[in-house]
Amino acid sequence: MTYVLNRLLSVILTLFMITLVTFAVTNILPGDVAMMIMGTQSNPEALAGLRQSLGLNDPILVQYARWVGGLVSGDWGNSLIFKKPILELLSQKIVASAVLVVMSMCIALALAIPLGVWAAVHRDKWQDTVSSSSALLGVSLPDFFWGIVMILVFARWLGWFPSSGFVEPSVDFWGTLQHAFLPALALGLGLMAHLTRMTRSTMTGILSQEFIRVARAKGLTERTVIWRYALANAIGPVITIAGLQIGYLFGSIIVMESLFGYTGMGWLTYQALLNRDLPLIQDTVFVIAAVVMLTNLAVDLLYVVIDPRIRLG
Amino acid sequence: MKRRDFLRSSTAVLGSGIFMGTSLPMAAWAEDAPVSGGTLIWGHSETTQNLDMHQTGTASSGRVLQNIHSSIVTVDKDLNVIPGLCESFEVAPDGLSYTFKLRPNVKFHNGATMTSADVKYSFERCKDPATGAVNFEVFNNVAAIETPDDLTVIVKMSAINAPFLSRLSENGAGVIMPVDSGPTQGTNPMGAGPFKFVSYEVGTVVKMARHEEYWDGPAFLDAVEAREITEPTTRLTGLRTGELHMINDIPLDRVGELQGDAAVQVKTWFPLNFDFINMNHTFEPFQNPKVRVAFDMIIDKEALMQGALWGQGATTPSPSFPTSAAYNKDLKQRPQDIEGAKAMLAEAGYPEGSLNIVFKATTNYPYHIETAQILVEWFKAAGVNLTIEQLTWADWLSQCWVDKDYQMTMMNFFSLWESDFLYYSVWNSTGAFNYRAIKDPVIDDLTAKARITVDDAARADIYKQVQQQIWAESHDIILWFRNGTIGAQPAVMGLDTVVHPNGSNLNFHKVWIKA
Amino acid sequence: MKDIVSVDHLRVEFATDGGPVVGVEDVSFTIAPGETLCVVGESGSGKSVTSLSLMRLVEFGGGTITAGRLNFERADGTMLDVAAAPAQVMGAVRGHEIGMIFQEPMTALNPVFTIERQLTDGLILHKGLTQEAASARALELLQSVRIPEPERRLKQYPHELSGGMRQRVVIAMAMACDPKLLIADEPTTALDVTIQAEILALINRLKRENGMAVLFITHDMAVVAQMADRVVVMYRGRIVETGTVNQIFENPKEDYTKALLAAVPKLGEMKGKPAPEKMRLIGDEAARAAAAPVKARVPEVLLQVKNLTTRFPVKGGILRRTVAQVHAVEDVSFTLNVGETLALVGESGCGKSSCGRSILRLIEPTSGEVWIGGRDIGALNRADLRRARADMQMVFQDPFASLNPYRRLKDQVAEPIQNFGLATGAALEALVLQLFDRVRLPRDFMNRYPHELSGGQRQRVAIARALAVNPKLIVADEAVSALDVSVQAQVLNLMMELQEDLGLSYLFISHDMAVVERVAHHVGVMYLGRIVEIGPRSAVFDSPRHPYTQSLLSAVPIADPRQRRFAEDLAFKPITSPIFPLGHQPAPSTYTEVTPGHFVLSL
Amino acid sequence: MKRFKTTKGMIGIVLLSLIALIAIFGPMVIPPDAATAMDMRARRAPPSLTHLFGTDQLGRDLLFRVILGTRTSLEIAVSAVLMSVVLGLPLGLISGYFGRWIDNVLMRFVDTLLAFPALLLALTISAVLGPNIQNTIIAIGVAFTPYLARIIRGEALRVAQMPYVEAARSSGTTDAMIMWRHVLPNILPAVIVQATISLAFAILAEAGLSFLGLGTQPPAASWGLMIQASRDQLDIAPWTAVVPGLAVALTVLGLNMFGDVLRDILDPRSK
Repeated sequence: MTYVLNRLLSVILTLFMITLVTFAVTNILPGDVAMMIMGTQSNPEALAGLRQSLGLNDPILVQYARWVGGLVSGDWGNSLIFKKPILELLSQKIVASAVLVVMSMCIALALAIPLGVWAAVHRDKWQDTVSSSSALLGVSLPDFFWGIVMILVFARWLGWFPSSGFVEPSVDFWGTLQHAFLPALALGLGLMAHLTRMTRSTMTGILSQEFIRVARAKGLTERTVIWRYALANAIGPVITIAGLQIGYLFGSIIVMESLFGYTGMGWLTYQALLNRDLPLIQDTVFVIAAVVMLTNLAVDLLYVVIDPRIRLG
Repeated sequence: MKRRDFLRSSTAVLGSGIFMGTSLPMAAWAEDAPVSGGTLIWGHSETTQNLDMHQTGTASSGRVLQNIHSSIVTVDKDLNVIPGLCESFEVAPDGLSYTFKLRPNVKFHNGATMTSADVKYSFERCKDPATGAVNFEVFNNVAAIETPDDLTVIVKMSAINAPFLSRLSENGAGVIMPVDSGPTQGTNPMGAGPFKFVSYEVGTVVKMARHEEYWDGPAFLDAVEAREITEPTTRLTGLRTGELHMINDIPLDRVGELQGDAAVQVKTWFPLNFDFINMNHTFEPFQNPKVRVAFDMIIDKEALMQGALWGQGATTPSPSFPTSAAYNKDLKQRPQDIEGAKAMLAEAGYPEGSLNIVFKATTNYPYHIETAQILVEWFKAAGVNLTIEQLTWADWLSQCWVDKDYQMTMMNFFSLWESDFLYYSVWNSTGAFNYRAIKDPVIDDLTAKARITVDDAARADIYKQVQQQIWAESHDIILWFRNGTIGAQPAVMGLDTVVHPNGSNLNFHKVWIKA
Repeated sequence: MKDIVSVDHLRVEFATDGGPVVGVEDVSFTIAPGETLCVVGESGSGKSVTSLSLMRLVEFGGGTITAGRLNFERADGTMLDVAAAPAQVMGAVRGHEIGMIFQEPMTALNPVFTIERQLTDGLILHKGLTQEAASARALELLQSVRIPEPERRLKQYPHELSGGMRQRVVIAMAMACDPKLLIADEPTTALDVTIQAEILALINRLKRENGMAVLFITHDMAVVAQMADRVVVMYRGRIVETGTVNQIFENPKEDYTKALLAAVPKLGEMKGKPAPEKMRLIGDEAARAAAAPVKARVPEVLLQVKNLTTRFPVKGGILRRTVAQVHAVEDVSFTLNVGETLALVGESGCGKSSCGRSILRLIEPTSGEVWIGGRDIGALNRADLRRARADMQMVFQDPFASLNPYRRLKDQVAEPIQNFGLATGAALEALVLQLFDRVRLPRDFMNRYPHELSGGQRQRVAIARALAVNPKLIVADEAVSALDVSVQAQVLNLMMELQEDLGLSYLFISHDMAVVERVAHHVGVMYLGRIVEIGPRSAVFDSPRHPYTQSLLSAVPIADPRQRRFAEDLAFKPITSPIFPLGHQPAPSTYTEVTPGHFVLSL
Repeated sequence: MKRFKTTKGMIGIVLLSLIALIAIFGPMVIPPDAATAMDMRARRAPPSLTHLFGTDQLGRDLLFRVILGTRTSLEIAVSAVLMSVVLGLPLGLISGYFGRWIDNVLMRFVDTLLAFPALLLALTISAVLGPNIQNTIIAIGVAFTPYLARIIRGEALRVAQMPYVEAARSSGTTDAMIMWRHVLPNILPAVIVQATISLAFAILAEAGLSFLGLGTQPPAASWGLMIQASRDQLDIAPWTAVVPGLAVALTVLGLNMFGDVLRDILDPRSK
């Protein structure tokens, strides 16, 4: 319990630093949302009016204090481009991204674990090379490339999945999953490479341990030894590494969600950034950072559940 | 977020789009009688942002909201201002008051009947700076709004504002909202348009349903779903797989391919906007007209249009709307003459290899990047070293538009602007959109003179002279008019009614789906 | 009686980067039912390969049985050639008819499964038991290996058990299906001496009760003497000599066996000798001189430790505050004279290493004074401490880890000299050369990297590095524990020789009572951070007064088959935790002087 | 097994040398302007004898572009990774070696960077410093630093526990010298392996950044820019993606195979 509180404290500290950095960086960005709303129709007079009505003219420190105060008190402000309470936007979009992230993680693990185990069992043989090369191919081309390939293959040519869009899970959960599948698959391919590598090295380490020899000496079949005895030990570290990839995933969904019109946090962040919607940028960045760190925390806790050594320690 | 056009603005004279062509799988569709029913699924190229018609500046939101709102006046295909929610309008001889007679029994989506109070409310809301309306300055000279009875509105002006009516016909300023609906317009837009707002999932879809009591008769479609799909390939795929009935903004390079495809119909219209290359007049070399003219001579506009627009447009030496009286038909673009350009540059003191120019192009318009790349090759041949800097839209706006921190760039504007607005704000030295810092006394004089010239023909003549001067001095290099595009399933009917005369808005009132 | 195992001309090869390498060759032996056969040899002798071959587990390590037969009599009386048996048959034999225990109890159990699951899966697989029946049998097994609170243990995970208990569980696992043969591969090497005694006794009892044959693999001649009926001595993949335990120990025929036996210190053999003696080395030039005892010089105090206490904080809570303390070293006082060796002995966790490191301030002591040559080490500032380190050097246990794999040996030996600016350029080179000569390493080793050396050679480098700055004190922390016996003897002799020549003082930290008896002038026995008994070596070894010292000595296996000690079940008092709550003030150590210089902690 | 490993290493070395040769000499060998010359009659031409790898949307020869792009891509990737190593090494080394509060402070800082979206960073850099290759390198280099720092810290932490570090300390070696002589050489293999992997990611990161206008400015060529440009034409001109994609894939493969060999070369144990 103290361990959890400890971690939580460091998360809060980091989040505080994130607010500082985010605020500084977003305020360095030239251009503002008033300019984006007015576009090429803007003239100085009109811009000044709009800025005033959007509250962009307050001193920086006042804006920062108001923002952080709002974060704490639950008043997260309004998006300047969407004219909606940010909290409302975020609560919708985070569900979409959660579905996507979880799904892509599942896909990545479902591909990476067998591939990594296979490579570890046949270490330094051709199987190992095939496994690592195919994993490498996944990272040799950017996410969006795989995204478009998915759209062309599974939506256009095979017609198995919708090419784009998003359905509220509360309306049609099955539809949400269908819409999430292709972007999740594309993301999963990118993630897979790293996870395969880690599974392989973790499994290699485990397979050389004494208890594996003991298990074999007990007469257990190779299948039991590898898929039960060894994998049960590998799953903890692999999940921990997978958890650390959540940050990377939240970077990737920015591109992928925009590509698939799958409007989650990534899409929202991108819109906010492109439109210089500072309150929205700040809140999305903050939320993503918080989610990333809380997931890492959750993964650590999950590890405690999986691994009895830490459970009581 | 790409290809965002900003239509909001200002102006007056609206021209009708000239339909370039519709490629149709079947010739006989027009003979079918429209049937009612069905939901049209539209793959919208952009993200709808603010749903409040007054506060929204982007074409994307306007394109959708156009179906929810009706304007007090609008334009016909010949771009004449015609009554919309009013039966008639009248301008006092002194030009200081406008009288609108409203249509009786116009129903808002909430069931209420429109009265003069709603009009007064809408105008005042738009005028009030606290609203943050992007068109607030349309009402700058409005002194008072009187409502003698339920169906009469009199707008009193403190000074003459000739383009007032034309600018009211723009969707932002002239829309009528029910009294006190302002605070909820952002979340639940309400007006008197052919479709009612149903729901909006940010970034995903706007759903609209037929307004049965629409003053001009109910629409055929039960509902319209505007799905927001910003990625061109994805949008195109959606049309091809049949997930979408219709998409707007077909990537220009794909129009030819789709026109050859019997499974979809493609509609293109002309013109959507014009593009021009800008040279910053505060940048030393560009203060010399010879350099600007030489630069014009380096460019083969037709080849550039074929290269960057894949032929989806037409070159023009003038930015005036092609059918407008002000369009100077005598003007011809300079043909490409690289040797001549070299000579002229040398004469201007810039021999081969001495000019290094940075061309800032925004990734918001991918064809600008292609244009720039083609230019680099020609300029290289002419001994000018052009390097490209790609900017996001926000960076372009802040660097080029506001801070004028660039040497060369390019931009596009809607073609439909009223001449005064167009030439005064863009080329007059005090113009609001003179981001090139052009200071040409000839143009300043001409544009000022036009403002006080009452005779239309004489005014048109003055603007022709302005065009001549822009061309002669090569203040900017006017390139072309660009086409607008729509792709649809063969079953979607009434596509020729969908494009609003302003060339950007889409109106689904008369669209129907064949069973 | 028919042999249960007969190995005939076994040859095992390993595929390596450099082509096939022979692991063992021409190995033949037999095991009769109910007999314990010890295979003994130093590292690389092929003893483990032999045992793994019998289980056909050698394949998983990249080995292949390329020749020979491995006949095993199955439960139904048929003979099975393990070398040629198909995988399924081996699956039925392993864990069922042959049980095996391994060296590392800490890693031999799957950390994420309960003890119960690991005990029952073999039973379910081989005996077809239901989960309930298997669980019941598992409980019986735990009882038979004398694990306290067996019901509770079933539900526990390996990390909740001590090393000794884990090894009992491993044995229970191996015994689960009543195998006819138990293979024990260095089963006690990683254990403390008292636990080793318990485990050896347990194996003896189980063998007796079940009539099992045991194949016992070890490097430790003392354990062989205690356990074996017959002995196979292996060297470099081949059998050197085979015989009954008495033949081997009393009348070894082969030189290698003789040398091996000579290098093993026997507990008690120093009885009545006043000073340490060098190890006997057969056929070594240096060995002849070795017979002379290493005498201490005129007593002159070098190191004086007064009330040294070192506690490690146990952090916890939100603010990472210290919530408890490990009392690693608790009120320890002693003196060490110039040219003498003080050995600190004790089992793992007793604080002997922490004590050594605290003296050198590699860890900061909590309180107490350390005087070396009239200087209080504890009072020095960082810069002075760094300078003072020239007087006190350390030799570490693991010769593989204590040398940087990425640096040439000469650079590593030269580093301390450079640190203190003692020499540069040619002078430095010459100094390093001298040091290599001093520890009898060939000069051409200077440009080599650590991996090119054997363990013993590396430890010589480590000693050379420690000698580089002419220290007065060397703390040798288990400096020879990781070495094979013959190498260990050589290194010990080198250390004693250096002591003689240079007047070095050693603080010799070790768990090995037999080695300590050989090298130490004085001995301190540590238990739970305190010295429970300290005095001249002969006093402590010959008339131990403290109960802990007594039990420790009684647990040491003696390399003499006539002095067998582990027939009956043994149970020593488990060591309690040295963790105390914050603010706990233990009583000061008070001693009773039983004979002059021989102190015993007052109980 | 040895032979297998050696072959793999040889393939890696051959691949990388080939790519390096192309990067160094490619731009000199191909006709000047060949990579930017446009042929409007052959836009998106599939691979043929006239255009071996086909052409792009402006009718430019992809073979020449991919050759020209090799240098740019490698330049960006190598410089960015070097930068992240230069920044991450001291961070990770100090954090891992000293531990305690230094580690805590530095790692909170690294956590902050890790949780911070790279896109925002890239946008800021491009907006404030301008879009060009140097700033792309800065953006990628800074974005990669926290990952590298974390890995180096882990390694340093491991090495700092090794007896040879304690041995060095006990023989009076200063902390700075211990880090330099003992910790650094021992973590270097891990750093190099991580750096080779990062190189691949850096090449791709450039593709992502050119979407925002950062990165190589057209009409110059880089693999990332080429892949990015293929985005809207993947279904009708797949070769525009396959050609640069293959270039990246071969480089990544080569780096990976070479990485293993390099580790062996650096390790005195394998000599």
